[in-house]
Amino acid sequence: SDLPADPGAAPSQAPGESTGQSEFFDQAEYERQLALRDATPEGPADRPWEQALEPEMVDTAQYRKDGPYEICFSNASVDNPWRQVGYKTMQAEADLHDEIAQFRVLDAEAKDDKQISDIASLTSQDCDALIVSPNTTATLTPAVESACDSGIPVIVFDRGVNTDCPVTFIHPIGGYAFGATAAEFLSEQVGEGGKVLGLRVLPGVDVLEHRWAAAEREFADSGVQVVGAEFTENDSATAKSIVSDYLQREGQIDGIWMDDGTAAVAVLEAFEDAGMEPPAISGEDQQQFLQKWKDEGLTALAPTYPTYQWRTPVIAALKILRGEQVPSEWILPQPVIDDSNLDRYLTAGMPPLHYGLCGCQEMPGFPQRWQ
Amino acid sequence: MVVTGLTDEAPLVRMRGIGKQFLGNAVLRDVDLDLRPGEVHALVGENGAGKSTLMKILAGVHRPDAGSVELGGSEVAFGSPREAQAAGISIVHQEFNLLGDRTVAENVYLGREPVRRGQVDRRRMEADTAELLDGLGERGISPRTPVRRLAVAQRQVVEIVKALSTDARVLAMDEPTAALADHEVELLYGLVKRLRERGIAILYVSHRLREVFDLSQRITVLKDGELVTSKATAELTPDQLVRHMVGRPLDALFPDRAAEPETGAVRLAVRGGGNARLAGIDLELRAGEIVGLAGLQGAGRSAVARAICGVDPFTTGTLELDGRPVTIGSPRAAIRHGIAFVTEDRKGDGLALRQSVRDNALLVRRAAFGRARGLGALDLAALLRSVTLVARGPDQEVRYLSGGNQQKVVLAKWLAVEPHVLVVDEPTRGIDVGAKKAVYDLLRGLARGGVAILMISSELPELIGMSDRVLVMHEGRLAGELPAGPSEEAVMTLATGHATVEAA
Amino acid sequence: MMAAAPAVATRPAQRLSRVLQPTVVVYLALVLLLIAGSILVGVRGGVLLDQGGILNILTRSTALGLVAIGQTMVILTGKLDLSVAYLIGLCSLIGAETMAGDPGMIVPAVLLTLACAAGVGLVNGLVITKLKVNAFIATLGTALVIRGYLESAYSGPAGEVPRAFQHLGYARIGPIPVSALLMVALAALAWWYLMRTKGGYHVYAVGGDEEVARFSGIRTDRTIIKVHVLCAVAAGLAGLFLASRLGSGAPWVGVDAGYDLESIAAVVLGGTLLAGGRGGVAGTIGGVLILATLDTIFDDLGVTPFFKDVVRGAVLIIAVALYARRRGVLR
Amino acid sequence: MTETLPTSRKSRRVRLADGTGPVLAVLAVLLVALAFAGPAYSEPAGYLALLKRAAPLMILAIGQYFVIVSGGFDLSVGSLVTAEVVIAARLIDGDEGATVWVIPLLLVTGALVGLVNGLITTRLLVPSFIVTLGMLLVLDGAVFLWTGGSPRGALSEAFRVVGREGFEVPLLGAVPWSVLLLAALVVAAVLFMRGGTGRMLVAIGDNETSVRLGGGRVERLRTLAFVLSGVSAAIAAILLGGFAGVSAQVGDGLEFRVITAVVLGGVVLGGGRGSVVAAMAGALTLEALFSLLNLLGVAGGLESAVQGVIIIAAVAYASVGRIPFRTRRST
Ligand SMILES: Nc1ncnc2c1ncn2[C@@H]1O[C@H](COP(=O)(O)OP(=O)(O)OP(=O)(O)O)[C@@H](O)[C@H]1O
Ligand SMILES: Nc1ncnc2c1ncn2[C@@H]1O[C@H](COP(=O)(O)OP(=O)(O)OP(=O)(O)O)[C@@H](O)[C@H]1O
Ligand SMILES: [Mg+2]
Ligand SMILES: [Mg+2]
Repeated sequence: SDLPADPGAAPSQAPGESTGQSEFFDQAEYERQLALRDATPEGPADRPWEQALEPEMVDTAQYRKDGPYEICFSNASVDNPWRQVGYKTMQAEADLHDEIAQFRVLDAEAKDDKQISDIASLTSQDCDALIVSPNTTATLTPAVESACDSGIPVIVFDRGVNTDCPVTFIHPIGGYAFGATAAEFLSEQVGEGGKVLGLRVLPGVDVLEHRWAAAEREFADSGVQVVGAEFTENDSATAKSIVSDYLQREGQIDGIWMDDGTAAVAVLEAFEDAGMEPPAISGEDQQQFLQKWKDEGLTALAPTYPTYQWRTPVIAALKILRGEQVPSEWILPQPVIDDSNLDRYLTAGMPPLHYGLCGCQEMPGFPQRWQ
Repeated sequence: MVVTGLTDEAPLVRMRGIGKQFLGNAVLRDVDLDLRPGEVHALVGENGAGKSTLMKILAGVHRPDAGSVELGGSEVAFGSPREAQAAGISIVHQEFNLLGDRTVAENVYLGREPVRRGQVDRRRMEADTAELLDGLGERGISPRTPVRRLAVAQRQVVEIVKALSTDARVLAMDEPTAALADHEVELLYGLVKRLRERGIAILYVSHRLREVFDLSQRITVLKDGELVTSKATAELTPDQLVRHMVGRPLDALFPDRAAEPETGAVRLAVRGGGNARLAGIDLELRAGEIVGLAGLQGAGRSAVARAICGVDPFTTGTLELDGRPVTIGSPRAAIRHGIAFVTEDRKGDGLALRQSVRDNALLVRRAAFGRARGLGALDLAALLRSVTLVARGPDQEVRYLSGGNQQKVVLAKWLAVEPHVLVVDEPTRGIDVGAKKAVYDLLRGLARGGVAILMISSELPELIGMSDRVLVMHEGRLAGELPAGPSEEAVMTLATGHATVEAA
Repeated sequence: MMAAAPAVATRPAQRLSRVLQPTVVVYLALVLLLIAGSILVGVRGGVLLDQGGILNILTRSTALGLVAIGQTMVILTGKLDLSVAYLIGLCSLIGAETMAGDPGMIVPAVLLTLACAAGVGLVNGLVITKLKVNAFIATLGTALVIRGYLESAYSGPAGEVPRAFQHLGYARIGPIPVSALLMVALAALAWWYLMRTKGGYHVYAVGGDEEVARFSGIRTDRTIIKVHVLCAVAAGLAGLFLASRLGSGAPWVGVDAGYDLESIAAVVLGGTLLAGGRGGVAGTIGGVLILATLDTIFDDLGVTPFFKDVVRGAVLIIAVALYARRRGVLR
Repeated sequence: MTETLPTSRKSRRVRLADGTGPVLAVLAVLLVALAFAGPAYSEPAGYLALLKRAAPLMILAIGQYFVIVSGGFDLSVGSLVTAEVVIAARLIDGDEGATVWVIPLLLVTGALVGLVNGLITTRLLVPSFIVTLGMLLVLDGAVFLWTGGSPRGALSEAFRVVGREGFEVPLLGAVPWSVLLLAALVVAAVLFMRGGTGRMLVAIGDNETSVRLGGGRVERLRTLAFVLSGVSAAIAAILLGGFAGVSAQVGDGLEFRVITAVVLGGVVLGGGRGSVVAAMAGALTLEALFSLLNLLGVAGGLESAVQGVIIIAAVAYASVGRIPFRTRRST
């Protein structure tokens, strides 16, 4: 049987996770993330994808190996611009290193079941290291465990898994920090009793759930009135319609909280089209939003979930194969874009759905490769 | 299940005061009908008189709104054809009820497959079907052939076999011979006699009066949904019957022939025409004449019609219209050259059933000519009157018309394009005497107006009565030509391939 | 007595058509694909049909195969079921939550899941037959209702499948996963049902022409309801299988994989007529294997998912065009 | 049942209303409910906004109607809309001058995709469900293969005018351009359906053979329906892209939504019955329903469940209730 060994007494819960019909809220993790926002990262300041927050280093001598290496990657999907930008960045990173002889990728097309077979299939080939970006936390845990059992170093990033068998788990601070940062900004802008509308992508993705859970809490604490929380499925037209409806219903909305910036521009247009002033808004580091922000001098903030984290797994894999220490949980800093640093992340000529925090500006082939 | 001892006094089926409405229209009013074992009971009437409806009520397809049905003395109310079948009532529908993709045996036993140890007993099913087919004298049909591959007549045989296979006590046949050629009708006669001897009660609907008199012991006439009369066949003459049906005496069924057909210009000429189904077809149609095309079922009559009209075009030979050679590779080309084609399968090929009478009547005009129609204005009302259509109005959906009236709509849509050459394949299939006469008059009128007509019919008397010349086909070739008014024997001799006569 | 010699004339034609059955064509295509794939992968220095490759193809085929078996029956009656994708997610959740990690609950959970699935199928069937709603709309409606429930009640994977049950998803004999064997066994059962039993005959009859079937005394409504229930149960099994693979129930597992349209594609690829009345389970399994093989080949070749979509779409159209051609020729 | 006679005024009206009744009733109820639920709907501006939002779906419904009534399906419109928006963004890339040639190019692209759908359906005899399903996959893959995974470029202001802006009319206030465009298309569609070609499309959906034997160019007409559907998708894409800007998700799920809308309007899947006005009314009804649910604050999950129940109920009412409905009309 390919059934992974029984995790038995192994800790079944990674931080920030809860099973069951999730009330996606974990007090301890929430507090940890809020605190991490103020921690000072270790590592080169100009290369945030190599930085780590409060790292606990682990020894990787056991994985030490001579190159050239074959590095394998099981990707959840490339079905949205964020993953597209990230994936391109990751490939560029892999190209930087001559010691990587082959970078083998299987794309699961957002199917949990396929990713399970993909991982099994990659494990059975001669990969020197396996990078996994899981499609769903809970359901991919067994597959990742069985990959760990095969003895190759496993690196997980973005969404986590419910096991600590991977050598390192790479992720930015997290959803709570993202949601809370945005919510704090909006609370400040709209004041007590101000009306905020939450626009979410879809239910059921833990990272996204965390964002809203933190925001809800923050809004409640500061007495902001949340007039609604709607799912837009990332569709600008849906988002715009929803906002128009809310403007009709509420008459006025002071702030827009978004857990994904894709539709931010359309949302702002809904205000324009209704002849209203743009509200305070929290978006993401997406090109078209940043551009509009700059052009129109919006009251805005962009907490990020940086795409540069796609570089880190490759770097980590090489470190591990060289036997260098890596953090067991590699927490990347999660910069916030505000008026002061907006210009730094805005590169003219990038596609509308490009992500400013790709960390790719200095890579060979920039900007054509990302255009 | 034997009934031989029963006498005339004990009807097996007793229908009383049957009434039925469709969409608020009464199509049957207070109709009584008795069926006795061992009796063939003919049900006749004009198109739309309600014959099929009455039959369907008996067979559990429709429920009556009023009245009662008794079977063997006790009242029954069938909710579905299945229940009726279980009670021993079986029906051969006017329209085909077969599955093209299933085999003959599977169709015959559809819904009643014999089961052995949880599995369908295919072998028994096929053996029994073969036996039933044998009993009908049909050796040409294998129980394992998919029905899709059978010709129309063979499908009709399968329909009858299907009805027989249920061991029915009562068999209702709705125009079973409409698609049969005469020699097949003979077979059916024999079959019906044998069934009668077995004590089966048969309800028989037909527009062919000869069959009615040949087969039945009793005749019931319906008109506009009401019972006109029900009499022993012996007490009626054909003339009386027609008067009952139509409500008036009908003078000569066939209109006078053209005075001098040979004088018309040659409208259409085929020389050496051939394709996969045909070879060496030479024929000429002159303006003003009606040429009959006779032959046994499967002889290729329809194939000739389809070839002339571009459906399955000739692949060899030449075709001339008004002396000019033309190529006709599609129905559209044919129509634009003034050739119209009334097909034999009106439900399948002829009508868009869910569209209105108007849309169907205008269909060919619109389809073939579009905007730039080189045609004069059309008086729809006059057109519909000319085919004596009975409908609630031009907006009625065609599917709610009776079979005969549907056929008239088909004719109407072809007349709407004012053709020079008219090819009619079984134009009177399933229509009543009155309507038949109307169609005959119509065709003759068109011929007088200069249209060249090629008429195919499996009803020999009709073909002989109408044609100015008769061409006879045998196995995909023309076997010969006969002048106006040939004897049935002459036609059959050629058709069965017993003689070849050089074309005149 | 079964004599009836006349069949002689038609025999060669029958034999020809039997040889050219879509089923045969499908498996021929599969073999060709495997050969071509092996060569392509070989050129890039890999092996397509090694242990891992076979395992991959079969594992990938299992869930889709299960759904497609059910979908075949529905399509044979001339209907289709668009609710399977959401139903799979629902069933994985019902199964996993009822088991809640307790091996003792496996049997009750499986029964409960299949009962719920059957219930959904029953609703589909009743809506189609009694309310006379077109199957497309009826099952789309059911899908929306299930989706609504999933959206409001779940925000992620839930429930836990005991280890014992996970063996269903992972156990294998050599390169052959046990679950794939079970899927094939189910296909065989479905094949027997369709080809040999009265109920199966009626499925084809209803698909051939519902009216004719009804006039012939077949309870068409029952047949339609039955295939919808069977299809839903097959989707339920797929849900359980996925739960055993994933270790828990996942609301969107069926939707993300697009099992609704993909199962229809597999069935049609397998030579079943979308209009009903012709085709069968054997072809469907071939269709599923072709799709899985294509995926595996593309993975081995490192092709982007976008390109995969293009090829899948083209293969689907070309395959069905070929069937249509062939049918035209034989007629 | 005895008069043979002609075109009375009354009967003409009956034909126009055929199948339109139920959906108009539902629509009326929804519009009234909207007026009670939201203050915005007490004046024309509210309804104009609704029309503006509904315009893309209604235009898609026109195109889909042509395909459905002639007996087909077009599942490719959703991905075609996405593709068109992505293509527009990449080609225009913020250059106002490019708008002039990009818009015609989009219309041509839509027509081409429709042409391919139509040609494969009619010449290769592949069921349109499969052709357009394949096309859906191909378009989904191809357009992102071309742009490298996500949209690139940007739309110009000029491009966005039709979808986003309006013009002042004395009594009504600002009338969106899209509403004007919609009105023009509605008139065009109605006239088209009254003409010979339109009636032929319906007749083809009813009985293809009768049209072919009647000299109609069935293949061309059916292809035309697909072309019109493709063009309608292009127009919808121009409106949607104009309304909300570039997005990789614009077209997601539109194919099912528009088919739902058309069926909701009483158009029968399989062809041969239904009016284009009713199809558009179906689309408007659907959008009004979404707006109402939103105004009432019905949560996401419940929204799709309600939608599911309503489409089943509406179609069930239309088919089970059709006969009594017709009776009342015809007496
Ligand atoms: N399902 C139905 N719905 C509505 N009207 C119907 C239906 N079936 C039959 N009718 C109408 O009932 C009347 C009687 O039809 P029926 O088919 O019984 O006539 P018929 O005597 O068999 O005619 P024919 O000789 O042409 O077959 C016709 O006016 C027909 O239009
Ligand atoms: N060998 C064949 N090849 C192709 N089609 C056939 C063949 N035999 C029969 N058909 C089809 O079956 C249908 C009915 O066949 P049938 O034998 O009645 O035609 P026919 O011989 O042309 O006409 P008729 O019986 O009027 O002389 C026709 O539409 C014909 O196309
Ligand atoms: Mg009749
Ligand atoms: Mg014939």
